[in-house]
Amino acid sequence: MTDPVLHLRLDGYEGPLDLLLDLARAQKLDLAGISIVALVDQYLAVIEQARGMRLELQAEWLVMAAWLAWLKSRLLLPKEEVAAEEEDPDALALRLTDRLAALEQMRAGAAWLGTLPQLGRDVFARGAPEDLTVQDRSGLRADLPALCQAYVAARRRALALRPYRPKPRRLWSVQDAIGRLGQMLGEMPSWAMLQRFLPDGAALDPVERRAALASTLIAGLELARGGGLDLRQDRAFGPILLRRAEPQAEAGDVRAA
Amino acid sequence: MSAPPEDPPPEEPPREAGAEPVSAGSIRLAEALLFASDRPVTPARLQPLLPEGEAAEAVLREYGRLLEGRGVVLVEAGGGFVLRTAPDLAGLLTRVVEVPRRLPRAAMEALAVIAWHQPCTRAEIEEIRGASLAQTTLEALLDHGLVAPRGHKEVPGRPTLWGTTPRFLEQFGLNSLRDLPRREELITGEAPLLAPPPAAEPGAEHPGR
Amino acid sequence: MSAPPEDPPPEEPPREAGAEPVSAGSIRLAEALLFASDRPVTPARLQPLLPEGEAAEAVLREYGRLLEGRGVVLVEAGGGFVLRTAPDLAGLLTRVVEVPRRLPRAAMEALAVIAWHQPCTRAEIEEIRGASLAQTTLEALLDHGLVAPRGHKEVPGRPTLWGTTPRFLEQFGLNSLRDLPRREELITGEAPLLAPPPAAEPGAEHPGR
Repeated sequence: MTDPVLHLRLDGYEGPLDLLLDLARAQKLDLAGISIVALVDQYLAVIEQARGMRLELQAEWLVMAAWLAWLKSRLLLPKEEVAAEEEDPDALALRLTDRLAALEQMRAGAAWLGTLPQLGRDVFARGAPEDLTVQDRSGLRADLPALCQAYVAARRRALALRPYRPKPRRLWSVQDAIGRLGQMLGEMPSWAMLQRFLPDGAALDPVERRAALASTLIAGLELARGGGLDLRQDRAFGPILLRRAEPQAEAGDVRAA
Repeated sequence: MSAPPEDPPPEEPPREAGAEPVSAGSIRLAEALLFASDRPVTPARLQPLLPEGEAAEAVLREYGRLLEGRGVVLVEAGGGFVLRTAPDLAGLLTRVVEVPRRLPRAAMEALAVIAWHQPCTRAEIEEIRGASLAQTTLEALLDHGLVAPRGHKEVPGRPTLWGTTPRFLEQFGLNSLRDLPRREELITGEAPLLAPPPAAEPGAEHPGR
Repeated sequence: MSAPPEDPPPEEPPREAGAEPVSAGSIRLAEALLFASDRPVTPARLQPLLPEGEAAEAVLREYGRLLEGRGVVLVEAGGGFVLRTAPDLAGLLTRVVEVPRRLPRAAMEALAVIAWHQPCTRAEIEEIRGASLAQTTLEALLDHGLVAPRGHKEVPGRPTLWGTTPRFLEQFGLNSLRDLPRREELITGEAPLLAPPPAAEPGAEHPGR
């Protein structure tokens, strides 16, 4: 069934509308006067012959064929038999001729463009134009924001490159704490919280502060064992209180706490 | 058509072209500028170089008149004046100058749709041609610099709108899009369905004007 | 020098140049080819286009003679003939286009360091930037007139001290160096170079306060 000649012919058309326009041209000089029914018959005849055409071509060509066949059937029906909700077949036919006319216009437009002397084909431009501009590249494009940005970038990089030095820790030893407790207890008239006995608090960071607190507690326990002071804690996690040891104090309580 | 250039006489007083004075020195400047440039030269580009009292446009037109019948001619295209080889020499020149490939028919038709319906979307081009637009076709037009995106159509999907470029005008020797015949004039009532396009003399007026 | 081109007479018999005949048509062709060619036109390239009996070289020389005193001249170059702007017009037609350049990043950073830390030595710039400074970078700043030597630092080796110039102020639109933002304003949020350790907050979580 494959007809190689017909193959070539259909391949030459840019879609069904293109073929329709050619068929219409063969029919009449004026698109407005063509017979849509005859046009449909011609189109369907071509498609019938082209059964073997390439698959990817088929879909759009067959959709057009189906629509045309349907349009023809409506055009042939007496007016009153066309269902009310359907569009007027004459209007559809008119729209088809309008589309063909629009396509024809553009084919004529393409042909018109094609007759103009084209640059590089019919007329030629200067093959070796001379550049009459001199680029002055001595100027500088730089502004204050860019300068600030550069400074910040440079400083960021320099700071990121600085070697890491761990911060020196000032640790409060148990010995330091014993000395301070011994010195301060004399000045305390009564119970005082453990925290009161820390070294000067303002200069300590949280880690150093916790370490000093631990040292002071151990120092307190040490001194209590020697009977030098009393320790008291009224409840679990409650404040730890210290005072200078009084003769009647019972050291046993402390150990229990 | 083939009148030869003539030796310039050694001395000549400033030439009169209509009411406006055009000096020989200005003609030389225009010639040098036009030969050096591959872009259309606007009168505004030439004007600052001219002596007081001479109009660049008059100088350019006078120079164009002097070139009539020569191997290169002056045409107005793409918003300025530009030199082109005389169209009748194309046949001989193409034997020694490289010529790019012609645009295929599909590309020419798509270009025509864009030229007369711009700005338009790809879907609109396909609707008018009744055929899908191959990617290679659009690419060919873009490669030649003949069309360019012109924003988006404000409908769902915001499809790109396409229009022609200044390069398009230059390619076809048009001075502006107004030089295109009107759509309705492309096909006349009495003419056969595919009206023969107007015989395009370079520099001649188009029937659509 | 400034003789204008003359209108070609409508008809003219083939011109005689010395012994060899040169026709007006051949002159036209030579002109078109010279105009359109992107490289020098050799007589061998023109010859096949000419009618029997005309020598390409003679045609080219005759065309060159016709161009004397015009805006373009024919010169021999690269083994052939090319059209060039008349030398006395080139200067007139040339436009200077300013294309300001950016400073490379390294140069901009070095300039910034000098601006904020002046006067400073090269070693100090390197330390503050945290990167070495190429000689070419410093030279670029000197070439632009943005920095200048400001004496020597009185340390072993007496290295040059660098500072910014009045040209620097002009480039960045500053009235004086005091118009520069302060360093601390630029690197907020960043630990200063030799910052004292942060003062410890008195802990709110500690009872007894």
